[in-house]
Amino acid sequence: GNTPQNQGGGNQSGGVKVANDEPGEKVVIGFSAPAADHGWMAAITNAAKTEAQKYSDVELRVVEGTNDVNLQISQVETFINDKVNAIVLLPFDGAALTPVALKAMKAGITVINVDREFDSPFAARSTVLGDNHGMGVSAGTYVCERLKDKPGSVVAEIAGIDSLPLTQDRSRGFAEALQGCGLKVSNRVAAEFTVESGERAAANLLQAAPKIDAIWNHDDDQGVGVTAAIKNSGRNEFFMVGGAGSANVMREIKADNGPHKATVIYPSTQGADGIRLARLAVQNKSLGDLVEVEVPRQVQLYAPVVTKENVDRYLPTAFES
Amino acid sequence: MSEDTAAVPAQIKAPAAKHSSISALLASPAGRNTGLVVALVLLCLGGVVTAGDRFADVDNVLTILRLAAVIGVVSVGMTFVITGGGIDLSVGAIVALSSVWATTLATQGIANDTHWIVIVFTALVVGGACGLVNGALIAYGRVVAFIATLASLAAARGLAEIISNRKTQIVNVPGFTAFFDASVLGVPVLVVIFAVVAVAGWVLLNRTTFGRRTFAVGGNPEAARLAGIDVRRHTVMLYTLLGLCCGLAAVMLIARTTTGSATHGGLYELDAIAAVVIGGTLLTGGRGTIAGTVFGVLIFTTLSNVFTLNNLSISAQAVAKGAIIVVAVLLQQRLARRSGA
Amino acid sequence: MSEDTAAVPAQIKAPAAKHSSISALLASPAGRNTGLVVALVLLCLGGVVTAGDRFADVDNVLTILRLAAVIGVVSVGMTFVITGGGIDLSVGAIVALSSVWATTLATQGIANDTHWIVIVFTALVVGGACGLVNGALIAYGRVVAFIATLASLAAARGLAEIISNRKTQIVNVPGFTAFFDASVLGVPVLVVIFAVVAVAGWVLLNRTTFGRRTFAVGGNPEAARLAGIDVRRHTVMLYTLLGLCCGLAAVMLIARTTTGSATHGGLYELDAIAAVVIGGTLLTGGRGTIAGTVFGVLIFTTLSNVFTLNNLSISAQAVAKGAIIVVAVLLQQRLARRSGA
Amino acid sequence: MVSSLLSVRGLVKRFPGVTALQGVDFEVRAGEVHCLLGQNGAGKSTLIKVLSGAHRPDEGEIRWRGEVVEFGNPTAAMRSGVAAIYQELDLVAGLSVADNVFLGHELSTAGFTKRAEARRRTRALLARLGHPEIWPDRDVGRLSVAHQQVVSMARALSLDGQLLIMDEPSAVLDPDEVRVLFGIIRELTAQGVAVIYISHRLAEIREIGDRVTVLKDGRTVATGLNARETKTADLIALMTGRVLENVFPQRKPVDPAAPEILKVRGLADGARFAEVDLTVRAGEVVGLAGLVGSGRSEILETVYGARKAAEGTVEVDGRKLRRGSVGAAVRAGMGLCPEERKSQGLLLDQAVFRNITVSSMSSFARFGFLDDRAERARSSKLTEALDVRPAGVDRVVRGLSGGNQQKVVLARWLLRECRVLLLDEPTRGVDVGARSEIYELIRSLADSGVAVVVVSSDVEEVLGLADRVLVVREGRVVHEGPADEIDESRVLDLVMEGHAA
Ligand SMILES: Nc1ncnc2c1ncn2[C@@H]1O[C@H](COP(=O)(O)OP(=O)(O)OP(=O)(O)O)[C@@H](O)[C@H]1O
Ligand SMILES: Nc1ncnc2c1ncn2[C@@H]1O[C@H](COP(=O)(O)OP(=O)(O)OP(=O)(O)O)[C@@H](O)[C@H]1O
Ligand SMILES: [Mg+2]
Ligand SMILES: [Mg+2]
Repeated sequence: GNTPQNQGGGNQSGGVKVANDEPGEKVVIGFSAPAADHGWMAAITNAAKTEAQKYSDVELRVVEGTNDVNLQISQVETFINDKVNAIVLLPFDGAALTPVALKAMKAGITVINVDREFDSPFAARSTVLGDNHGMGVSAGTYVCERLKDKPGSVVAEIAGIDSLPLTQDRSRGFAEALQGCGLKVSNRVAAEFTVESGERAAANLLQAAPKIDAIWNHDDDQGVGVTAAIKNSGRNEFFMVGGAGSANVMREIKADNGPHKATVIYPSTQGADGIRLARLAVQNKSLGDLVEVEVPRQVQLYAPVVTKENVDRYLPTAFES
Repeated sequence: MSEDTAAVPAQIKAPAAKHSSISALLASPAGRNTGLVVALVLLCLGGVVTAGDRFADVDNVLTILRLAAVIGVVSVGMTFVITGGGIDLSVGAIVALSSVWATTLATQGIANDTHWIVIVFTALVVGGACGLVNGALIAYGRVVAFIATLASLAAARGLAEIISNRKTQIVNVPGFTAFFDASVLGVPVLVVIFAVVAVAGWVLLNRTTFGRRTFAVGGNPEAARLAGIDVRRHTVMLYTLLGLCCGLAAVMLIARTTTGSATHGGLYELDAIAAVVIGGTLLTGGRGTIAGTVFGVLIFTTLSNVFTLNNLSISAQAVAKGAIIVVAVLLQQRLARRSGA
Repeated sequence: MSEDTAAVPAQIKAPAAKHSSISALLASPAGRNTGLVVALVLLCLGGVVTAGDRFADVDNVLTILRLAAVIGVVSVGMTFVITGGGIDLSVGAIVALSSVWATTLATQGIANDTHWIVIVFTALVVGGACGLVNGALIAYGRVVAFIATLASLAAARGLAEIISNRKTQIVNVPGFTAFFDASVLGVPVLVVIFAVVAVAGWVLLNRTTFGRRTFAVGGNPEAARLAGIDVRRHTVMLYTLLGLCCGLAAVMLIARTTTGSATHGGLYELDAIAAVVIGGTLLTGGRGTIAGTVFGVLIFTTLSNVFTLNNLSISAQAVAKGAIIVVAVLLQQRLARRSGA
Repeated sequence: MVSSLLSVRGLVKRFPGVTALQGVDFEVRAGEVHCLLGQNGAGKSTLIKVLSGAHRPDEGEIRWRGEVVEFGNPTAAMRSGVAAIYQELDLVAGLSVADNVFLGHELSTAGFTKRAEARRRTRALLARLGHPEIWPDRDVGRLSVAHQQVVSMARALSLDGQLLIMDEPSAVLDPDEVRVLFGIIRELTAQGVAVIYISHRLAEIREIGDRVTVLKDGRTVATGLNARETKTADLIALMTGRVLENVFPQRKPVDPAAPEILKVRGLADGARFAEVDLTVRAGEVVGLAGLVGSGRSEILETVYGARKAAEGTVEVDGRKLRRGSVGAAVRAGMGLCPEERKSQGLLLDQAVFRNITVSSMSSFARFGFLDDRAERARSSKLTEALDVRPAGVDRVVRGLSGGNQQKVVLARWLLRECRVLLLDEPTRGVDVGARSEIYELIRSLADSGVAVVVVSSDVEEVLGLADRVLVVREGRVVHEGPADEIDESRVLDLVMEGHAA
């Protein structure tokens, strides 16, 4: 049936005609996310806003993105005071926002948790998760496929913000998958999800490893910078796998004219999905393609590998970074 | 004029400045903050006009105060350091390190076996120790404060990441959360702590020899030295005090989030310094006001709150924030100048 | 114990008594940076020992220099502002805004129709204009530099986000990238630009009336004013100069990353100020050195390079970085004191 | 036999590049006023700082009541009973008067300051010093320099020391304030307190001093001289190593047809002064006499454009200057030596030559590029001519003694060859030798056609130096006339009129 990407893409409502899109009772949704200091995060917020605009019965309140958990907690508190119907929350740190999410739930507000998971099952009505670990696994599996005949290959990794748990998950998945074919990460650097930091990290990485066979870069935003650094160095002995799945990288994969041969999607439509789920949950509707009459507790999005072969399928929902 | 044994009459007074009652009021301690008060009132008016009851609600006010509490405690400590002629960029990192250290499994284990106060104690000790190191580097190692604390920033965050293994540490000490989640006469404990720290800070700065010496050390270190003040020891004490405030802020943040994490306190240094400076404390030292700092913190947090209530575009908020900061400062200056300050 | 610390300011130089040729060398302009040179050499030794040829490689050295180039240009400009007694927290935001404005579809369209220099020109104008606003706010509006530029930081980043709609803008102007990707005698154009800016900055600061005024304005603004210098106009010029440097840095960043983005230049303010201060420029103004700044930038970039070559974890890097900064500063101070400075 | 309270033997203090003290011996008895004399840079202030624990001596011994002591820090000295008033005022702007008086030895219980008590004691001390009008809660930074000096004295008195050291306390005081000070000194010495008194004014030393020690180049050249009976010529010869006669240079009659270079009409700043008319011809020196706080500095600063005038005009060579613009004044050929050279005049951490050329940089520049060799050469000539010591134009100004710093500021305007020179207290803190050099200089400038305005609280100086005198009282010019038609007591009468007790 419908993959989550298609469902959340927003540019098509799927082939199934459902009553879900009919206007229902008015739903006020508060949306809070970390600072939009990189393209993927910006895309999350943008997608959420676009999604909300499609529904005449949704009023979306978006607050300043912040990486200060203290401020984010207070934003949620404000939503609670405001008695919104639902809160779509992409916490900077899932555990840190759990208490306030619990408070919101206790106040009868539908909380939809996006991307970074709370540590209490009671803190959210429903959770939309990317699969960070799975993303690493997918990337590692792809690398393994291409390098399985070349033992001793040099695999490098350019991680995102290293202090975030999600980065840890991605790296762990990547390492596990590589282990499966007897490879390991020989050089690892971390950037900050921004173009500039990607360029900086990659420039140094390319010096650290004179010969590389494959690079996995966690984030396509910083990937723009990584590509620039690679171009600068004139190196082309390796292939590169991206992460998150930006439209830029997909176009590059399609044209097959750069180091990117694949990217692993980390759907930037999670925010939009969150909005939809929130609306449905508040209006007591069910999820279209499921038999279940309630909105499910958890939706984990799939992290597929995009290659030249299947890129056309994913390009339309990719985010422009 | 030398050998003037010549009979010279006694008192010559220069024309005294005329004080109207208004300018007297403006020159009073409360008056010195008129600009800030006006800015805050304008902001609240803005809040009421745009968000009506949603802004003026008691719950909303408490939300603002709870948000202000953590950064407020740090800012009060920062007021001392800046008044004493220093600066500390490592406050955020110290908060993070304290929060992580106080929530390790080991610490929590001890806390569970004995009393939750162990967590508070650990955070304060870690914060105080970091402050002590900063102070010693600056006073005895003679490293410029900016650089010394920049180095501490990097080191403390790194250490916090290593200790926590970059994982968020969840607190499971029932007494701890229960205590800090409580309210005293309807006022959340966190807000009470902030109020106590602010009042204690005011007394310490304005009513004790420690406070007097802080002004002297910041205003004219050479004169302070000649007056017999041990400038270096005092400097160490100032940074240690700020470290303790950071430890306390870490406790409050742990209570608020039920977690310790190496990512806590991000960019607190800028927030705290901004609040202190907008409050009227001189970055060059020698002049500082706790009341101003509290107003500074409230202005920034109220701003966030009003923005949150109003659903403005995020980027537009940033632009507006910049403009509002400038207007607040200009207002404060004009009014302060009028008051003859 | 006491008097050589506080009573005698470290900066009093008395060239009269030349003890030995070594101390004479140490007291020379190059010698004043001995500590920094030693720190850098030690770092490079560390690099060679741990990473061998991978470090000593020409390509690697060029990589370090390329990385240093962008932040280096900003730091040179920052040296002027700090020497002139100011501070600018908005540099990163100005870089971001310039990079975004210079790479909008409109600008790129014009550039494609006419000449790629339009991009450079736009970035410089935007950067210069931001600097002008900062300078005017500070000099004529009399807003404290820290607060004024903090406000600009928020506003400029917000504006950059609005203009770019928070998307990364990719540059498709062939002449532009071709020019900046080229090399001159094996040295990348970006590095050449950095070198030119550093040399021009040195000449401007040390050999011109503008530089001399900068020292005067930073050292004692009141005395400078009474000596006939237009302190406010000069202040505006200093910030504008820094704004232009930010514009240039934006161009270099666009060339390096082939993009303009509102996320560019994150935390440049801290990096640049750190490089300037570690280089020996006084945060209080009145003393500044371009050579020191360049060394400061090189120390920081070499540090990350060595760390990366050694595959160190980011957290360990942070801790080590903190320690190395302190050691470098202490070294510099001890050697500077020995040189009778 | 009077007991020796403090005795000093072979004291040496080195600074990087300078040996400020190279063997100082002297002895102070309880109950005496011991005067220290010496040229600028002789080492007087350095000696004081060593005695009060602010500097550590490199060699030599200090005996306090017969026992060898080491004052490692100011607190140790204060505990022994040594209190000092430093030449560079050691007050903290931003703190109140009372806070400053008790800084470091605060009145407190359990760390909490006893503010009422401190205020009361401060008021008592200030009253004793003849200044009951200074409000103990006032910010010291807002007081006039004279009042700050009074606060410094109150501070020293509050320490209840056995030895009170005063480094040029009278430099910023009015005649009557000096008298009050002397009264207090006599009171103290009567109680057995010893006073070390430093001043460049020999007349003061004659009046208050018991014995004199003369320092030259960091050495004691004479000690234990009788303060009243030693001949002035002898003292000057000991200090300077040469014989000085006529202190004030010969005046040349001003050509009545000389062009009026500076013309001020109806100047007022809206607060401190009003209706000031002032005309200075080429070659003329005009003196402004008045009490501290009478508004003379404000008048000069307003003429110079450093303060904005509310009313009136300033013309140089017939061209009206833009109000409130120093740049315009400097371009028109005006120069100002401000009253407080440290905070207003000098770039303390920069080389002498940079301080000298700062106002005439463009004449050393081509397309904005400076020729610093020429700068050094021209500056060297000037500093040699003015005998700035120690020599060396690359020396940082902060290390120079007060008098030499003043010469550096003067050199700045000499270099610029200005048309109008405004001098605010040009000889404050300047020694006798240098003072006559500065007088010479001012006169020769006038002779070369410069219009000079001198503000001084030293009436003798105004009368001796100026061709014409304006007496200022409370912001008004109350008298104007040739200097040789008025005498000192008449000026004092004018100045004090309406204040007579
Ligand atoms: N902190 C210092 N660093 C370097 N040199 C100094 C310092 N303090 C004083 N000196 C030098 O020591 C010498 C003595 O200076 P001092 O201030 O004691 O003179 P003084 O006799 O008090 O002169 P004046 O009458 O002008 O006050 C001078 O040559 C001065 O340049
Ligand atoms: N009695 C006073 N009370 C308060 N402030 C005073 C008093 N006298 C002077 N001041 C301040 O001190 C500064 C110097 O005063 P002013 O310039 O009027 O003195 P002056 O006539 O130049 O005397 P001198 O230059 O001899 O000190 C001014 O800023 C003035 O406001
Ligand atoms: Mg002296
Ligand atoms: Mg005066």
